[in-house]
Amino acid sequence: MRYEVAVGGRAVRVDAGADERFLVDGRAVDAQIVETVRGRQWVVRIDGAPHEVTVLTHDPPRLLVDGVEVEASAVDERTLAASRGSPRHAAGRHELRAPMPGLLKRVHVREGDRVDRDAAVVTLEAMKMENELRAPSAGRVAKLAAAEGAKVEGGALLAVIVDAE
Amino acid sequence: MRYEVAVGGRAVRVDAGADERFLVDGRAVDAQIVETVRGRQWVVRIDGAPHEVTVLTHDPPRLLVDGVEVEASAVDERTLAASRGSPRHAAGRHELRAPMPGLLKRVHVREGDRVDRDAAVVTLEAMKMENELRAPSAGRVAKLAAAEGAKVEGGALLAVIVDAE
Amino acid sequence: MLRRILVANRGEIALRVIRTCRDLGIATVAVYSDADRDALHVRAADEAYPIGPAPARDSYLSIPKLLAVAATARCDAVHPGYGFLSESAAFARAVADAGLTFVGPPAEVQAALGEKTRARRMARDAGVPVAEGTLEPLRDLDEARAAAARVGYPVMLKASAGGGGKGMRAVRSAAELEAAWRMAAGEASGAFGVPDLFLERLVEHARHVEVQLVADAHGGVVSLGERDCSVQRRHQKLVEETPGPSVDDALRERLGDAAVRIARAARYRNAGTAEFLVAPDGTFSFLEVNTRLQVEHPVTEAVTGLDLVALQLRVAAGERLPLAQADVACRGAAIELRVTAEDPSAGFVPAGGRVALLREPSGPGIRVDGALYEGMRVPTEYDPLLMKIVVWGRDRAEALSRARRAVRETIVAGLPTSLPFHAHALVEPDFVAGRYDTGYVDAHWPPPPLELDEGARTAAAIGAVLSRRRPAAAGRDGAAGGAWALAAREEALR
Amino acid sequence: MLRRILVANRGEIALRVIRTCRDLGIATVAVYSDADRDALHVRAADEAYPIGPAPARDSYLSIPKLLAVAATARCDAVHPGYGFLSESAAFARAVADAGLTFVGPPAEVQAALGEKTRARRMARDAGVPVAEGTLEPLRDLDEARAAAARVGYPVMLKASAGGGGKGMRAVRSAAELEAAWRMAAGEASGAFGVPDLFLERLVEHARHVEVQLVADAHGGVVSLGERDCSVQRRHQKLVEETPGPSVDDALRERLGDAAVRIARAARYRNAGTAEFLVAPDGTFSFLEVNTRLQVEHPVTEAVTGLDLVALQLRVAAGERLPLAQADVACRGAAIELRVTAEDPSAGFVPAGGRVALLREPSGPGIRVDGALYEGMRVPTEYDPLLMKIVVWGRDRAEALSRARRAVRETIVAGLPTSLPFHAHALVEPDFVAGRYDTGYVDAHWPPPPLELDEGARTAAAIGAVLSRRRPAAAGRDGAAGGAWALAAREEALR
Repeated sequence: MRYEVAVGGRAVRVDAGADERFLVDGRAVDAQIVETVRGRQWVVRIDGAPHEVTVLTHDPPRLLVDGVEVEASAVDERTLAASRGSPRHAAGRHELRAPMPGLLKRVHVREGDRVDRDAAVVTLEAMKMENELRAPSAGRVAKLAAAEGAKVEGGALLAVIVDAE
Repeated sequence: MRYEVAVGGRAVRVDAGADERFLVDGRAVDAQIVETVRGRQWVVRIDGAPHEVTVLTHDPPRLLVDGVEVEASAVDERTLAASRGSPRHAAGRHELRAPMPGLLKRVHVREGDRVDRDAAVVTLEAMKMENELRAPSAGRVAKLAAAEGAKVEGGALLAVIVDAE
Repeated sequence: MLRRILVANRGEIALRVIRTCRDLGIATVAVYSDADRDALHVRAADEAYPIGPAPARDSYLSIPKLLAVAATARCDAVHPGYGFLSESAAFARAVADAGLTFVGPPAEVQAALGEKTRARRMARDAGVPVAEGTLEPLRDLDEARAAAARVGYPVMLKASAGGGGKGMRAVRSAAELEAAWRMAAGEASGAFGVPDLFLERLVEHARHVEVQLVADAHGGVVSLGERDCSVQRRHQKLVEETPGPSVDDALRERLGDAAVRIARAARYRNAGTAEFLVAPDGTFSFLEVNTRLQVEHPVTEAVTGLDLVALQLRVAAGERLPLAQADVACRGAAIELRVTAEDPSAGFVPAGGRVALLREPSGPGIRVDGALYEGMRVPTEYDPLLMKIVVWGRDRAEALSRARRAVRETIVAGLPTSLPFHAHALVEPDFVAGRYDTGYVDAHWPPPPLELDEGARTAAAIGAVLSRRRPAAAGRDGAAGGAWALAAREEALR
Repeated sequence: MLRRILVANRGEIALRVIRTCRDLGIATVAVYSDADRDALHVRAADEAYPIGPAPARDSYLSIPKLLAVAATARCDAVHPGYGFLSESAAFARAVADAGLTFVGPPAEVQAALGEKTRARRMARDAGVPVAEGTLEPLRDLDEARAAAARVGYPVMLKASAGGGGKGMRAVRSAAELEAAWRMAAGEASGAFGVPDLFLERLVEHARHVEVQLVADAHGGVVSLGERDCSVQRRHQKLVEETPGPSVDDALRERLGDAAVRIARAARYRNAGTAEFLVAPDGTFSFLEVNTRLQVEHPVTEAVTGLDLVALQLRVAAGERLPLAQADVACRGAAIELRVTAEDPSAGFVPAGGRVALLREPSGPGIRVDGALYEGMRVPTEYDPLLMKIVVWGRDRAEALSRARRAVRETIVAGLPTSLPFHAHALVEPDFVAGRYDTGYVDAHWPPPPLELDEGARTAAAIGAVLSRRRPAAAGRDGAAGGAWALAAREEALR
């Protein structure tokens, strides 16, 4: 199976064969793999160097590699093909979601507003702190699903920002 | 379900009802139970006092209760009824098994010998040490499944000692 | 000595207090909200009682519930930990009125020092420099405008009843004042029940340096060295160390002397901390006294060899301090890393989650104060502190090396943590050189993207692929694979 | 300084050495047998190479394989840890012949001190008292009979090439001599490849006290205080502490002086330990020098603040000792508990198993040196040491309290451990009073059966019932139940 992988922002193509045979960007890699925690942690030994790889979180896709945290996502070709054109992953569409449950203390924008990247969109009170959630990208607030005073769950969609044309 | 329980050598009768209701030796106990590791650890709160109970090993049946190690076995009535008369658990029959894999350096007895409790039966070399395995009970060596120089697996039956009549 | 203590807190500090009580043979009674019923502090205590639903105001902040447990469990004392009711004069008074010993300063001391402008006046009267600003709470926004104009921007707006970095805003110009006033007052109201604010001159490039104090009821006061706590985000500390890299012996003596003078003026009792801002020119000004044990007390324990909780319990029981100022001997250097449930790549926004995998660091020079376990759900209702990694070394360089090693060894999977920040700071040249102030995090975070070396990047790419596979297929990877699954299957054999 | 080190060992000591190398910026190369491919020391190292099947003679004891890895990985030094090849003069020589630095004493020192009767002669010549006995290996059983008769029973039979308590037997009468001779010679042959034995008078009620030494290549030698290691089963240590409870300042000075004299006589280099027996009347006799790092070195680190592995690496690299005898300052007391995979209720018989649940102790004064993780299979091919709990306190009483707390916090489920022994010793009056000698374990173990209090007994009874239920039913026990199962199910959500 072929995977499109992004590691720390760099694209890598991985072909995973049987018996721990991997092609990385077309080059055969002698990787010996020991799974140390099921589905969560592996020791990947490459040319004598052991690398402990731990899945920190699936979403966002973060790995711990030798004690270093890195964003690393892998999508297999079939999934990639199926998801192309899906509106959720459409280019130019950015979702702002609540990173944790909390109380919306303040909503700083209205639907239709233009916002700069990093502009405050809402203030979420959680863990006894007020946290300003900021626009992931410059654009237009296409949808606003947040109301002041509302309690929101972790992961709840708060706003959709689309690239201004 | 009723259980015959032995805790540190003391017999306790436990009737386990639904909803964490327990009768211990016929007395109702208000036990609040939180399972903290599946099938392995619970916090049992009795009258405000939390007791952390961890299954250390199933065989021998050992629990860790508030940091104290104790032998504690439970047999439900049905199993108890079914097992009565089984030769393996017959009163007066004692098995000596290898606690770990190793090499039998020496066998100190012969079949038919009478042995005192704690008499050396075999010497097992394991983990770089010679370990004398001793008779669990005084009696007669009814069966000897050990030969000098043999490698044995952990748990292997080495000898059966029956109470001398 | 005290006999049976209600630990009116949760998390790592509850476990920390229980540990010392156990060392001293004092029985402990824990309390827990619905979110904490399987917490480690509950299991470590001799008794534990539920005190209500997860929100703190319904549980850990409920004075009647806590006192009811203390009565039921026949406690003779209450340790408040930090946060929650630890600096509440009302709680200290209610505890005393119930005939119990409060392990902290008495209510009148808390009241005097808890009102920050009163504390400022007290320090000034004791001859300790205080930052220019208001010595009474501000009546309204207009008064704030006038005061800020007089002191000169930038200023800090602060909650009069504040602490822990809440209800605090830096204001760089008159235009920002109104918004900052509103947010700070709102936070102060929510956190302390009092919206009162005051302001003081914001000292640019200042370091936050604090002095640990312990005082007994017989006039004994000792200062136990300083801690530099300048590495903060949102006015909350991320890293603390002792000795302070910018503090020389002369400054140390002046800070210690100032702290003791304030303690004497306030008729202080028990453990407390005098906080100061130290300007780049070495002048310092008093900030406030934290009338409780600090989160970062272990760094002081690491260099002095003292157990601060044990000292708290002894002086609360009426004993004299077992040491005089001349007996205080510090050895080496210590650094604390606060590992929090926050995502440093997203502005340190807090987030809960379930601890899917946990590996705490260990070995020479490492102490971990935490209360985590694998499978634990980290509640989002409370402070996001997960664990404190406390590192000691013969000197700062050794402590730094060990801290880097400790961070590399630590794994907390299942939720975001501050560990990437710590990993970065510990190799960042300014931090390593000890050149930092309260602006450190803003100036040095986020760092440029990390470049993994080729082997690690390849391993990461393969790991990313492995993490997408169904767990069912994982057993194929070898005999040691699927350790947990195997362990479950093999249990019956043992 | 050294650049890249082959760590020719496994388990906790390999991880311990790797930690200090990381602190010092030295790259590490691990080796592992088939039984250790997912071990933590493998993951902690920068590189790791397989060296064969599980039996040590085919892997960790194979000098050619180790040297091949050192060459492949371009190492410039080898750290042998303890056990395995750490006291092998042949290995030290092979390492040196390969152009690498051996982190330990040179081959000729190892050869001289490794032959125990030669070490005894050397000590005698240096004016250090040695126990009455033979100063040459015994030729045969007849010579042993004659020597024992001359010295007088009881005697100790010991392997001339011995160490680590192997090939050692106490002989109380002439009737026991032949059997003991056979077993000791057999063990010596198996463990060291040499069946040679010698004998010395068995000092009744003696304490085993040892002195830590470090020597550089420039004539510098320091002694770093003593450790009492009398608590042993089968001549292997279970508990070690410093200062020794029976050692006063005068004795400490005499022991330190004797140790340094032996080191100088042997032209010692690197870290080593001079072992002595101290009789009840305070007289002492030299036993042997362990020409390596000891398992129990962390107690010395705890009170001196030094990193002994770092000192080893520095002096191996040719540096001078960074401290003189006058610079050695000890603070407080430290105790090490060796948690082993042995069943103390069955005569300390070793047993492997899978670590089903692990909780290591933490908090003030606690250091853990281990290499365990949940799901790990503990191999039965090697030493049964699982983890070392090292406890420091300002005095022995505080260290004991903290040690009790640490044992109570520790959980190693899935295999038998020595923890019940430690739990007992730490409250047993003779140990608590410091009244113990090498007969301690025989005299105080097993203890009378424990009486749980009623609540704990009830909880245990209920726990025994819960442990019989099928895991499938366990989820019923509440929302927090089945943490692992829930965690697995929820993984996809995060």
